[in-house]
Amino acid sequence: MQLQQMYQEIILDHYKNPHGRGLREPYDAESFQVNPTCGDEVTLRVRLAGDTVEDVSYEGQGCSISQASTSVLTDLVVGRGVADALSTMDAFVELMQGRGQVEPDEDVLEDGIAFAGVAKYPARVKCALLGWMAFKDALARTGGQA
Amino acid sequence: MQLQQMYQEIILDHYKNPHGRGLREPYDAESFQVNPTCGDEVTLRVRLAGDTVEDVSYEGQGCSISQASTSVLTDLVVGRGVADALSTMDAFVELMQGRGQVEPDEDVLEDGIAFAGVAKYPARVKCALLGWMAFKDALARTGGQA
Amino acid sequence: MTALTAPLDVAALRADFPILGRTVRDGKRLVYLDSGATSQRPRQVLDAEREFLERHNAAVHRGAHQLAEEATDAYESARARIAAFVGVTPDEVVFTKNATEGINLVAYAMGNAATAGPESARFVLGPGDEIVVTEMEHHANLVPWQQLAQRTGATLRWFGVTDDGRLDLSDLDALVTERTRLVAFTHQSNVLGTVNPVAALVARAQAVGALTVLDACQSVPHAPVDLAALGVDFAVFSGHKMLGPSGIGVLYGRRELLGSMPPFLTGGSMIEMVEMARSTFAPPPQRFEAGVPMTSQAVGLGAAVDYLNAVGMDRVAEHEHALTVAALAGLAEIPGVRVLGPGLDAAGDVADRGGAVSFVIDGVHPHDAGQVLDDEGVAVRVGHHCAWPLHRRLAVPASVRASFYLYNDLGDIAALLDGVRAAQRFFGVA
Amino acid sequence: MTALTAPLDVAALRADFPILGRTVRDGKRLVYLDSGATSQRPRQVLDAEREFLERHNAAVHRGAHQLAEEATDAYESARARIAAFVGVTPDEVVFTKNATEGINLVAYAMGNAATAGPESARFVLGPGDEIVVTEMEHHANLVPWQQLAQRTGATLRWFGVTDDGRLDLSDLDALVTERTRLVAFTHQSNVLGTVNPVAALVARAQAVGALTVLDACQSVPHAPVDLAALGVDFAVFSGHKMLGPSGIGVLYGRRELLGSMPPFLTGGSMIEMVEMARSTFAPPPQRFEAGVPMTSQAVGLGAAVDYLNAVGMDRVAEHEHALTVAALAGLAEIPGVRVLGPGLDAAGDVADRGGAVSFVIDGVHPHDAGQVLDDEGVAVRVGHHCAWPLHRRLAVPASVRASFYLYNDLGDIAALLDGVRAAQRFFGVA
Ligand SMILES: Cc1ncc(COP(=O)(O)O)c(C=O)c1O
Ligand SMILES: Cc1ncc(COP(=O)(O)O)c(C=O)c1O
Repeated sequence: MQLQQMYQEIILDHYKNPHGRGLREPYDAESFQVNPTCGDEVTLRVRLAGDTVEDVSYEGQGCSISQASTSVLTDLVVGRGVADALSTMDAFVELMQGRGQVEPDEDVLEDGIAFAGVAKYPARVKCALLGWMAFKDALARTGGQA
Repeated sequence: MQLQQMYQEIILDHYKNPHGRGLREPYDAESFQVNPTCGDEVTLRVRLAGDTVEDVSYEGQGCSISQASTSVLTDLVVGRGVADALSTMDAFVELMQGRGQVEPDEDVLEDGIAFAGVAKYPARVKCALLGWMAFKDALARTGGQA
Repeated sequence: MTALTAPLDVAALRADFPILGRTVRDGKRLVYLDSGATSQRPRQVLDAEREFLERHNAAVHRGAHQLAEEATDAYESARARIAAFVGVTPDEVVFTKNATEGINLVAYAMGNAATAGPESARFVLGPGDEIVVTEMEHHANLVPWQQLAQRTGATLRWFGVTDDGRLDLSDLDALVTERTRLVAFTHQSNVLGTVNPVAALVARAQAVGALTVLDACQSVPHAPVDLAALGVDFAVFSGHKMLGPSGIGVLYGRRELLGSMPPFLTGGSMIEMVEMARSTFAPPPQRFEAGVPMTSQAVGLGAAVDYLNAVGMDRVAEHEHALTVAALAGLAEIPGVRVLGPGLDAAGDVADRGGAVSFVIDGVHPHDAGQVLDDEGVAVRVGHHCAWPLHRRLAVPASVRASFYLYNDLGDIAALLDGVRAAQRFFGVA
Repeated sequence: MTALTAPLDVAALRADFPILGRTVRDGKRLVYLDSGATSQRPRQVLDAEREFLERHNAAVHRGAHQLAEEATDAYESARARIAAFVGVTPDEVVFTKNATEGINLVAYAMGNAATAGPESARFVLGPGDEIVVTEMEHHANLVPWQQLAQRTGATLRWFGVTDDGRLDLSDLDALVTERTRLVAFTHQSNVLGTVNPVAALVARAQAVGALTVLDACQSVPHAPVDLAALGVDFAVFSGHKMLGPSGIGVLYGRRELLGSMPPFLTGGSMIEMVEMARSTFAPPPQRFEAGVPMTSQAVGLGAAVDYLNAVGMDRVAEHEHALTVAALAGLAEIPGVRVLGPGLDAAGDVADRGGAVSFVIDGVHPHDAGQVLDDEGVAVRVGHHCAWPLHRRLAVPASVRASFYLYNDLGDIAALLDGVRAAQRFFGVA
C-alpha cells in the first residue's frame, strides 16, 4: 500500500482540522481559483500590513490534498514578510513539480514537507497547488500596496 | 509489363486521332467537367434532333485515357436515341467501376471494351469517365427538349 | 433480463488486449474501469494498422501509383464497413479527428452558411433563432453551440434533468418550437448512463423543422445503433471509445444535408476547382475531409468494427447490462454511497441505462476515493467528466465514475466495490 | 557542395522501413519517390506507438489513475521533444490532426475574434484589411484565407511567381502595407522545391505590424528548422511527412499570441469553467486541443523526431541535396523534359531548393507518365499537387513530381530517369 506515502498523517490532520479556514474581513485582495478537471475551488483573501502578510483567509471545496495544502499555506505565510512568503511558495512549487526527486527542506516548508509523496502523483499536483495559486494571484492583486 | 493491358492499341489510336473533336454549333446544351486531382478538363456539347443525339462535340485537355474515352463516346452515342445512349453509358460506367471483374459486351460498347484494363487502375477510372460525365450533364441540361 | 444469446467468453476476449495483462502500483492486477474515457485496443486493431503501415501506406485520393491505390482502397473500405456498422451509407460518413471535431464541424458549417451560396440557406442562423441542448451534455455537445450562438446571435436553450437523472421532457413543446433551428442531445449520458428517448426528441424536432444532432459517443461503442432508423440528421462518435485508434472520429450526416452544407476545414483534397481568388468544393464526404486524412486510423477503426461485429453488439450490450446491474446492486449495499443517475427498480433491473456508473461517497472526496481505488489497481475516472453543468445540477462538485466494456467481468465489479469500502475505511467514514 | 559530415548509410536506414522491402506490379522493387505527399515510417516509430498502446494507453489530462499518468507523461514528453526539434517551447506547440487544421485554426480563431473579448482585438479582421499569400501556396495555405476573407470582408492579395519558380518580391513593399494584417507563405514549395526568403518576408511583415504564418510542411521534415530564430508568428507542419503517424500535425504559435487568441474547436479539456450559458477557456496549448487528442500519434511523432535527431537533420538535408542535384542533372539530359522550379546553375549546383522535383514531358501527359513509372515500380505523384494556381501560372495543367527523403538513394534517381525515358518510348515521343 503506497497510499500512506501520499496521505501522510500531517496531511490528514490538516484536512480534518484546517487552520485559518473561513473568509475574514478586512482584506486587501481576493482570488478565486478552480481546478478545471474536478471543479474543486478556493476563494482566498490576503490582508497585508505594510510588507507583512497579516492574514490569509479562505473558503472552498476540494479533496484532502487541496484542503490540507491550503491549511499548511496559512501556517507558512501568515506573519511573514511578502518576499519570504513568496520564496516559501517557490520552494513548495519546486517540491510539488519535482516528481519526488526534490528533497524538501523542513526548515523552510515545515508541515509542507508532508507533501513530498504527493509529488509522485502528477495528477494530484494541481490539487496541492490550488490554494497557493490563489495566494499568488491575491498577492498580485494587492498591487501597489505590497 | 502490364502497361499494354491498360493502353490497348485502340485507346492509343483514339488518343492520337480523336473522333469528333472540336466545338461545333448549333448545340442544345454544354457541360464543363474537371478532374479535381489533375486539372484535366473537358467542355462537351450535345445537339439533339428530337429523341436522337445528333452531334456531340468537345474540347479539352487530358491524359490519353480521358481523351480516348471521349472519342469513343462520340462513336457510341452520335446518331443513337437518347435512351439508347444512356444505357450504353450505364454499361460503360459499370465496366469502369468493375475493378476488372466485369466482362464487357462488345455489341454494346464496341471500341469501349478496350477500357476493360483501365478498370483495374482505380485512380484512372475518373479519367475514363470524364467525358461521359460531361455527356450526362449536358443531356440533363437539354432539359425539356429531350 | 434473459440472455438472448450465448454470454461473452470474457477471459478469451481479454487475451486479445495486451494492456489488460499488465500490473499497476506494485504488482496489482489492472482493473480497467475507464472505458467511458477511452477504451483499450485489441491486438487485431493494432495488427491491422501496422500491416497497413508496413505494406500499403501512401497518401489516399492523391496518387496513381500502386501503394496509393491500395491505401485508398483500405481507407474507403474502412469507411464502408463503419457506415454499415451504424446503418448508413459510406457517402454519409465523414472522418474527423474525434467526435468533438464532428460537432464543431456542424456548428462552424452553420456559421459559414451566412456567407456561402443560396443552397446553404437552410443552415443560416441569426437572432431570434434557437438552439436547444440538454443539461446532461458533455462539454463537446454544449460549448460549440454556446459559441455558435455567440457568433450568430441565436439563443441557446436547454432541457433540464430530473433528480433521478432522466431528461425532463415535460416542457418539450414549449422548448422546441418554430424558433428552434437545431436540437443537439446525447444518446447515452457519459455520467449517468441514461439512454435518452431519441424518437420523442426527433419527432418533435421534425414537427417544427429543426435539425437534430445526436452525440452517439457512448452508445455506438456499447449497443447496436442504427442511425438511419433513429432518424437523426447528424450524429458523431469517436474511434478511441470503441476499440479503435485515437485521432479518428465519425460525423454522420444525412446525404441531402451534407450535400448542401458549406465546408468547414478547407485545403487539399476537398476542392473541385481552385483559383487564387476563389474555390469551389467537392461533393461529400470529401468536402469535409481537408488535408491528408487519418489513414491508418481509419483502417484501425475498420478493424475495430470488424471485431465488434464478430463479438456481436447485442451480446456486448447484454454483457454490459449485467455488469451495470451488478455494480448498482453492490453500490446500493454500501452505506454512504450515492449513485448519480437511474438506479435499480423493484425487480432489481433498470431500463434505458448503459454502463457508466457515477457515484459520490459521503465524507470522501472523489479525488481521494479515486486515489485509493488506483492504489488497489482499479482505474476509474474522477472529476466532472466534462459534464460540469450536470454535476452542478446534481449539487455535487465531482464524482467517481466506473465505466464498463466487453472486457470487464464480475471480478472487476467486485474489485470496484472492495475499493470503495477501502476508501471509506482509509478516510475513516466506515 | 562539400559534405560537412559523414554521408548517410542509406542501406542501413532502409532496413528500418519495412514497406521499402516490398515489391509492386509483378515483383518490381518499390522505388518510393512520393515522400512529399506522405513519408514512410521506420520500425522505431511503429514500435513506439505500439508499446504505448500495449502498456500505457489512457485518456490524457483527464484521469488520476496510473495509466492516465503514464499516458499524460508520454504525450507531454512528445510535445517537449517536438518543440525542441523546431527550437520552440512546449507551451507554444499545439497538436492538430494535420497541418491543414493548423492553418484553419488560425484562420477561424481570427474570425472568432470579432465576437470574443477585448484581449483578442488584435486578431479582428474586417473590410479594408488585407491578407497576403503567394501564388505558389498549397491549397491548404490558400483556401482557408480565401474563406476568412469571404467571411470577414477582408481582401486577399498575393505575390506572384517568376518564370524560374521563385517568389517575385519586386512588389514586396506595395503588397505588404499598413493594411496588411497577415502574411501567409510556404517555407519550401511542395512543387518547385523553392525555399523562400523567410527573413525578408518576416522583416517587412513586422515593419507593418502584420502577423506571419509559415507553412513549414516541406521544410521541417527535410532540414534543420528553428522557428523561433526565423521569427515567424505561426507555423504548421504534419507528422506524416516526417516519418511520423498520420492524424497528427503541429501548430506553432508565439506564446503571447496563443495566449490572447480565442479558441477554435471547443469541447472537453480546453475549458476553464463551463456553465450552461457560457464558458471560459484554459491557457494554451490546452485551449486549442478540444476533445480526446491524438495520443498515440503524438507518441509516434515524438519517436520520429528522435529518429531524425539521431540521423541528424544536417545530414538529411545534405543527402537530399545530392539527390536533387542528381535528378536535375539527369532530367536536363533528357530531351523534351522541362523541370518546374529552380534548375542547376553553371556550376551544376542549386541554392535554396529542396528535394521536390516536378516536371513535364512533351507529348506525354503527366498521368500517362506516372502510369509508366508505376509500372516500373517507381511511385511518383501526378496532378497539380494541391497547387493548382501555381500550375496555371506555369501554364501546365499538371506535372509529375518526384520527391526525396533520407531513405532514397542514387539508384532511385536512376530508376526515375529510366522510367521517364520508358514513358517517352511508350508514347512514341523519343
Ligand atoms: C506545402 C504543403 N502545405 C500543406 C500541406 C498540407 O498538409 P496536410 O495534408 O498534412 O494537412 C502539404 C501536404 O499535403 C504541403 O506539401
Ligand atoms: C458523451 C460524450 N460526448 C462527447 C465526447 C467527446 O469525445 P472526443 O473527446 O473523443 O471528441 C465524449 C468523450 O469524451 C463523450 O463521452
